[in-house]
Amino acid sequence: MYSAIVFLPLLGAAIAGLFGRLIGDRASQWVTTGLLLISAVLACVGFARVVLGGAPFDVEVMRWIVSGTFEVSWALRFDALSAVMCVVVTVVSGMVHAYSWGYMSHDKSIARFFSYLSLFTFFMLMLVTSNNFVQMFFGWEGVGLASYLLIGFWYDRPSANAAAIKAFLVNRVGDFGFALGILGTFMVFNAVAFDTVFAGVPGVAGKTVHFLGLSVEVMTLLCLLLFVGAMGKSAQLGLHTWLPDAMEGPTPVSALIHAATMVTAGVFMVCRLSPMFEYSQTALTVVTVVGALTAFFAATVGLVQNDIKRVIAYSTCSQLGYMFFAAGVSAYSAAMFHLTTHAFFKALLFLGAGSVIHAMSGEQDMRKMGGIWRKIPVTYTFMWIGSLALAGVPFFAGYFSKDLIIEAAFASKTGVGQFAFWMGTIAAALTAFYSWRLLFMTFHGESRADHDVLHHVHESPVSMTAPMALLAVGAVFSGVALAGLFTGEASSAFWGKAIYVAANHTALKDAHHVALWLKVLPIAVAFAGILAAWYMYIRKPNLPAAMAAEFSDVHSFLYNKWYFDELYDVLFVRPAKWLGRVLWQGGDGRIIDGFGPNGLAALTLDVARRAARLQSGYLYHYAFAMLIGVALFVSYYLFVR
Amino acid sequence: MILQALAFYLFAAVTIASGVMVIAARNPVHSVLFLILAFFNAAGLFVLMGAEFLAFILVIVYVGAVAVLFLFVVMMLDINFVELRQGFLQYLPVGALVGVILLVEMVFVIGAWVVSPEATGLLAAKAPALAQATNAEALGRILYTKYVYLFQASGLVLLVAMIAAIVLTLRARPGVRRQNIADQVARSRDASVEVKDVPVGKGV
Amino acid sequence: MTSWVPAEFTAALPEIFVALAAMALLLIGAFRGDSQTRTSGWFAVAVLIVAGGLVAGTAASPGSAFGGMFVADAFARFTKILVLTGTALAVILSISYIEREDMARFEYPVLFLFATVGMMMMISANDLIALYVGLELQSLALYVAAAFRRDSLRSSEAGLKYFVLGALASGMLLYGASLVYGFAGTTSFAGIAKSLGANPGNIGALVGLVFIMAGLAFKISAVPFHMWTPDVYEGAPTSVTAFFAVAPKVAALSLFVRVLVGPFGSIVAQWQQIIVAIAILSMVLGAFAAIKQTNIKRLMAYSSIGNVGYMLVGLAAGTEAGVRGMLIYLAIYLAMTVGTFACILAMRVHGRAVEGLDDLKGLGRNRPALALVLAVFMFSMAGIPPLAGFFGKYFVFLAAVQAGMFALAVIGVLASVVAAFYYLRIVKIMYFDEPADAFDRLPGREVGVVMTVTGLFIALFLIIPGPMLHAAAVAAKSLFPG
Amino acid sequence: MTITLAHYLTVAAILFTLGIFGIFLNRKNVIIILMSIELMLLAVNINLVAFSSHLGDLTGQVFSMFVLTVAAAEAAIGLAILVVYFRNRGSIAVEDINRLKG
Amino acid sequence: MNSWPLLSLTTFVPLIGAAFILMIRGEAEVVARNARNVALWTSLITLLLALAVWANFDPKSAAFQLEERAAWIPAFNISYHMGVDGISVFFVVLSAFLTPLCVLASWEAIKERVREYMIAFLVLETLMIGMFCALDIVLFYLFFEGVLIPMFLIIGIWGGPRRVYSAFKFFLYTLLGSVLMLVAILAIYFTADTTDIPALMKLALPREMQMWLWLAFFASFAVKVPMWPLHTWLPDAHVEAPTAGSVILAGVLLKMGGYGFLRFSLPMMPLASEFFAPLVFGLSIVAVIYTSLVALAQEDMKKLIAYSSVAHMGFVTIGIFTFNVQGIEGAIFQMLSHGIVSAALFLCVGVVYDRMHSRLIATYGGLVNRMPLYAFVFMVFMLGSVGMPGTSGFVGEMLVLVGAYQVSTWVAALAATGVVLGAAYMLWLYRRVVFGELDKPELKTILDLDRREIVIFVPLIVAVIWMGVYPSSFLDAIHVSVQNLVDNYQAAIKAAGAAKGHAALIGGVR
Repeated sequence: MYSAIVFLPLLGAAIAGLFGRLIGDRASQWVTTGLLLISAVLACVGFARVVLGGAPFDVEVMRWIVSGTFEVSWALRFDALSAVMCVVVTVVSGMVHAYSWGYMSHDKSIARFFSYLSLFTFFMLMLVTSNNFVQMFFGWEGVGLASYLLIGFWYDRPSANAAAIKAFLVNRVGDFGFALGILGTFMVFNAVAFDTVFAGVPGVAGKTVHFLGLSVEVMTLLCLLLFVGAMGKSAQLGLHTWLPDAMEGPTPVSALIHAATMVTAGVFMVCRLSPMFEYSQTALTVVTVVGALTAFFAATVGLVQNDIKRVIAYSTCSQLGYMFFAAGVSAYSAAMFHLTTHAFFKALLFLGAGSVIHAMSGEQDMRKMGGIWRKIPVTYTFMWIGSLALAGVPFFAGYFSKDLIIEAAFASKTGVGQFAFWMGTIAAALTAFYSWRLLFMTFHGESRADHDVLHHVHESPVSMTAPMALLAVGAVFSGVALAGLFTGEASSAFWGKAIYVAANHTALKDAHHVALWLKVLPIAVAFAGILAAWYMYIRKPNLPAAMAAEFSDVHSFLYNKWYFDELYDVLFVRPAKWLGRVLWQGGDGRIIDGFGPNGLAALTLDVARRAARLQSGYLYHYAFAMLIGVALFVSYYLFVR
Repeated sequence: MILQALAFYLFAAVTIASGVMVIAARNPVHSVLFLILAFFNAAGLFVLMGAEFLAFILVIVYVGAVAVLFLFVVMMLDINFVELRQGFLQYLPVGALVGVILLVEMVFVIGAWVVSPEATGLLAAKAPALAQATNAEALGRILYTKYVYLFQASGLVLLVAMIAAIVLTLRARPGVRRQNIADQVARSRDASVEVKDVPVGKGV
Repeated sequence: MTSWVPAEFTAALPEIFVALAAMALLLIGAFRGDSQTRTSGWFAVAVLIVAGGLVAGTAASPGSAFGGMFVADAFARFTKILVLTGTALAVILSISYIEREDMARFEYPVLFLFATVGMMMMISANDLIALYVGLELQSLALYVAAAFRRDSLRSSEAGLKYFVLGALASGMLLYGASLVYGFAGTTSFAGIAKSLGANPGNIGALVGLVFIMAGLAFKISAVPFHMWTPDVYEGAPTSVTAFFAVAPKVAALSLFVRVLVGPFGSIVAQWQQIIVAIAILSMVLGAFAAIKQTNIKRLMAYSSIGNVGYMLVGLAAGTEAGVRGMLIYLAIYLAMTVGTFACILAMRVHGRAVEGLDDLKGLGRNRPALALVLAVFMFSMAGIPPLAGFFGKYFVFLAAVQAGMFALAVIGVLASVVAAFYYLRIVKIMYFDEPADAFDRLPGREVGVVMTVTGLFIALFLIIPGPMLHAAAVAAKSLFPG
Repeated sequence: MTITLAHYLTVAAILFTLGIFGIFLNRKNVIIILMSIELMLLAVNINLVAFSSHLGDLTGQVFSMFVLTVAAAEAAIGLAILVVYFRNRGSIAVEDINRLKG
Repeated sequence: MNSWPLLSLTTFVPLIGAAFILMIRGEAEVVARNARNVALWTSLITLLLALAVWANFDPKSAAFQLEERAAWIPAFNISYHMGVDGISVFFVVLSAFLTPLCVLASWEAIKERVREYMIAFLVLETLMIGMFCALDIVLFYLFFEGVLIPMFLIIGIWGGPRRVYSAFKFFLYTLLGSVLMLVAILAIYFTADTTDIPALMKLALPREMQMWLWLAFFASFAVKVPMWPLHTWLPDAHVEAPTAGSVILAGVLLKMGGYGFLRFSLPMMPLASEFFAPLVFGLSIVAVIYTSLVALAQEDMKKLIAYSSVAHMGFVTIGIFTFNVQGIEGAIFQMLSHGIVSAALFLCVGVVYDRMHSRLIATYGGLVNRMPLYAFVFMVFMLGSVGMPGTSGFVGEMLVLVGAYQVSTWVAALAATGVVLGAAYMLWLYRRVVFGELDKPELKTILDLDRREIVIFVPLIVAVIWMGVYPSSFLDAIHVSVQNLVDNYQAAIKAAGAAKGHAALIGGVR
């Protein structure tokens, strides 16, 4: 059964991908969606088993790489962490599959699309069910591939291709760290299976190793390297640049991959590796700081974006920051909790945005929307639900998870914890602001769309709204339903050994007992954000433009995403291309070939010419040469010897 | 002894001087004549060393045949002598330097000459005392016995030289009438004489 | 003891036979005229084959004759068979060539035979005088052969150059011989060896040896005594060049070996350095100077200079293994060279012989079989395995390495890379370039046969290399008693 | 003052050198080259005879006789080739003998 | 033991086929057709034989197997000795696997002198397989260098416009390297008095001699691999060679260098290998980064792939000189994987080259619109090339990095940057060729893969995935031999260390 959860999507992907043209689009849709739903049901069953106290276990499929002590198997592990992830992944994926029936109905390569989606799901499931580092890496890169394929799904759009490559490459940079982390882990523990490694961690904690000439603490090194991988996949500050661009892909893809599932893989990884991270305070500190900074950074950028999907993308980025700093203060279960709730409401938001875009005939710029809420009320409602959940308005899903994270950060009582707390709080306000900015700009006020578009605006078909409804249910109730299980009293029994928290890391426990103002503060700032948005976009619609003009430096700084792309372009992309050209034409062409083969050839020809010229044709030269020869040899004997 | 020394210096000096002139003379005919002079004096040196037979051979064979052959060819090849011989000195310095170095080295070697002490034991054909046989006689004794192999071989060398001279230079020129004695002898009356009956009054 | 046939004659029977046959042929020619050249050519071939049989037949009686001036040992046998083979193949190649080129005269095969007698005398020489006479007999015949096409300026210029330089070289050799005689008091090799063994430091003998080596190096065209080679190869009639490239090389080289290893064997350390020097010079010059050539005969001249360099590497080692390697190389070189010249002789366009490399253009398409054979020879010359040429190089370098001469071996292999360039160039011209005028049909079947036989030998040498290697080993061993 | 072996050898060496000089210093006439060769051989003969007389051994003189024989043959062939060359080229200037080169 | 001389059969069956083709007579058209068929069937039979070799191979033994030995040149102790171990067996299979594909790939692309072409390929196959089977160092050299001849002709006759330059460069460059090796072989022979490889492996050569020998062998293998900065022949040769030539060049010939290191440098010269390992690492890392950057700048598809080969082979050399099981197994696996992936990539280029006669990236764009199948195939190999887990490329790279990390973190870290750069240039290539809009008029009618091409690619795809998902079927067979190699190596190092310590002790006493 457990294998089926993972491999049914692969089967679907293979059928749709290889025989899509044979069996047609409709059949492909049926096959992939059907298999995925089966897999989702099975995942829920599996989850239920874990909830009921089923012991975690591994399913060994077959050997993979065996080389000396380096042994890796294809194996599936089912414990609380992977069960949660399986449910999230399969359910959201199932919804997205279903949603795509409607959304992609006009596309010309539907089979391919569904194949990719299923393929992605397979890789994601491989990732979350892995019992060792290398298979995790397999899934890790696999989802990257699927993401690449899906971002570049519309291959005739140059921007989509560029975004796809960017996503792949930035992820590769992250994976570079991940891979080194795996290598280091193997080096230290002589194993790559989680169990063996985790068992060995206490034994090596505090020891130092040499890395690139430095002497560093072993667990810090490994955790940081692995965290680089997480940063890449989860679009954390520095390696985040691909995520907004990834919105070039079809919207269901954004919902599935770039909001609900793949980007959370980094968080999952940190949680999965909690037995390692717990032994390195430095690593945890770094995770906290990076998470907090990302939460803040992405929120600020989200404030000024005009593309509806990009706003949500930055929001995702920001929320991932929350999850990370939660993990950084050892509140792993809170991170997982937020991951789960976020999956529902963020997928909902994306699908909603997709529905809007669908309605607006493909328009994504919010400046060309407005005043359409009456025409698409269902979508409008779902967007509200999603936004409320995102902003952490009480009793929506986000409220439970996000507030807990902020409180846990405060309760950690460390410097970085405090920093994360404040960053999180500010980001919460900003989140509320841009969420409602989005709602207001999209649905309220005067319509800025042209007549034709406006005329065509229509509510999406049931195939799209039904999945959204399901997700909306999740966005509303998942928080309240799962809070107890994930972070409440039942949590330690639920997570079991899947998450390890050192005894002295009590942030999460303490978070339940913080002062009242702390519990109120996030809600308060959220409402403040909503109010500000209302003031600026409904009450005084001219104010944003005026402010943008007034603080043009700040605005363009934010609008241009803190100039990260430009910076990277100058730092890496252009030098690489320049260097490539210089090394090719200068290094290979002029120096190596010039002094090497071509130079030697020229020299040889020159010598050959001279040698041939020696042969002058004159007898006396010939005789003279003989004479010189004899004279030299005689001299050699007389004088040299 | 003094006489012998004087004779040696005379012969040696003339030999060398004529050697110089062989290569330095403007006119090739003069060169040949100097060559002959050199041979004569070298023959003198041979006599001084007790190799009378070789001295005679040198004069008879060399002067009588080879040198004359040279002279013959020089005269036969009708060359404008004056125009030649230019540019003789062009490469002299470098060439002379190397040549002189070699010469100095050879003289140096000669100065340090040591005959291997074993040499006497290895002599292949000890020269008999003059009382027993003359130089010519002694040479004759070994030439046709001990050295018959080489004697025959040098015969082949001469044969090759003969073939060479013929094959290279003898040519049947077309258009040149040659005497064929056999043909002449074999000529019969019938082939040469035709008797024509000339009718009277008609003429030939 | 009181046999009817003196021991002299059994030992020297092949030489005597060839000499008598040559004179007989001369007489026949003188009576029958030039019309029977083809017959006398084949007659000469038959003579050579019989002589080869005689050489092989005297296998059982190693020994000396004529008062020790003549020696017939395994070494002599091996090289004589090579010489006879080379000459026979050269004569076969000549037969239709001389007819076509209008130089079919009965003296042609006679000269070859006399040259062969000279070579055999050289190989068997065991005395300085015998050495000299044999050498001259060979050389004089060859001078004439070079100039044989007397109405051609190039041919006569080649003859003249060869003659003048050859005479200079033999003068040097003689001067050296006289010095050595003076030192040792004898001209016999055994005597010289004895005297040198007792008294090795004599500078006179050394200088004499230098002059002798100069004279012999000229004959094998080793740098810096090689200058005649390209000009003579180019100028001489092609069939004669083919002969030059093989048989005299074998003879002179074996003489060289015998002189150095025999009488001067005790001062190996002294002459080794000179051999190393001329080996390096030959390999390098042969490799470089050939690159710019456009005439294939001239190119082959440089190639032979280079090849002699490789053979001298074996000699430079101064060991039995070195001589063995050299002999193997010699045999393989002979096959490659004869084969290549057979190909060159096949180069005729519109009834005219051509020699330019450019004339080979597109041969791969026009005449695939011919191109294939020539390519095999070229790759073999370049020393690319699995062709025979590789084994030649392998064994000489083996000896050099064994003797600890790593630098020599390294220089040698590097030179072989440079040399590979021009061999490849020929392949390139044949196969990569667009076709030029097609060649005429093969001039006579015998050329094709020679090509095929040598080509197969080169290509398939690796399958059964044993007998040849064994024979070479035996030959080399006979030079190093004890 | 006694005339020793060295004296004769020195004469021979000088003659030999002269012969070599004649070959490579001469630019104009091939016949001079042939004569130079004769000079070289003469030097060799002096050497041989000197040694022969010094050692009291006839081998040197025999050798010398063969040298003379061969030298005669050589001269004949040399002159024959020269004549052939002259017929083709119309000149025997050494400088003109350079059709073949490179 | 098997009574059949299986290895000799595998080696020489292609030669028989070549001889057979040589004898075909008749109309040009008929000759060409028959030559193709004979070549195909011969190479398929060879493949079967190679598979039989694999089947008869006992993965549990480190010894040489399927040995054959016959006297060849007894005077020099040189024998005809063939055999395979875990290190070589898959190279035999790889060679036999790629040749039929090459024949198929040339089915229509080669129109002129088909007969000669097929002969060249079959001869090449004999030489390649023979080289991997040879257990006598002279025999090895014979095959090793003999390969130059057919390859030279293949590039020179059927190559592109600059074929002459490239063919010469290829030939002379590699010849230069291997002649130095020849000298080393001779030196070994005289030290050991044998040329038998198994015997030589037991030899403990003096340290200084090892150094020199190592350098000489290195000269040959480094050119073949090729290692920076001796790599410049490769792009030229690849670009100008016909498709199948590039396939063999990248697929098998480059492996000869790596194989050589494993067969000779490590077991026979352990001390020198240890001493020079930093040099190899340095050059390899430069190769990985440098050539990856250069690949980024390429405008010619084949050149780009050629440069990528250099980078990938950099991984191989790193792996070999880690001297641990993972590194070496990774290197071998990487070679096998690269043999398939790069060969397939060249075939991919060949597909479009056959249609458009251009290798310039700029000629193409948007091919996916007309050639979805091609796009898929290309994608698979592109992913294999960038080391996507689940393809063969990943396993090798991962193992090499695992091995390298144990030796030096610097090496591992720098080499791993190559993975990032590798992705960059391959994706960039793929995007420019396959993705995008199909706006070039001359591409509007381009056809997707035909049946023959599909037949070529299917086995390659299967191999790439198989090797990526279940590499154990290869690694298990490789393992024992590699373990043995590593053990012997460590023992040699230890022994030398002990000797040195001993000497130092004596020195101290004195």
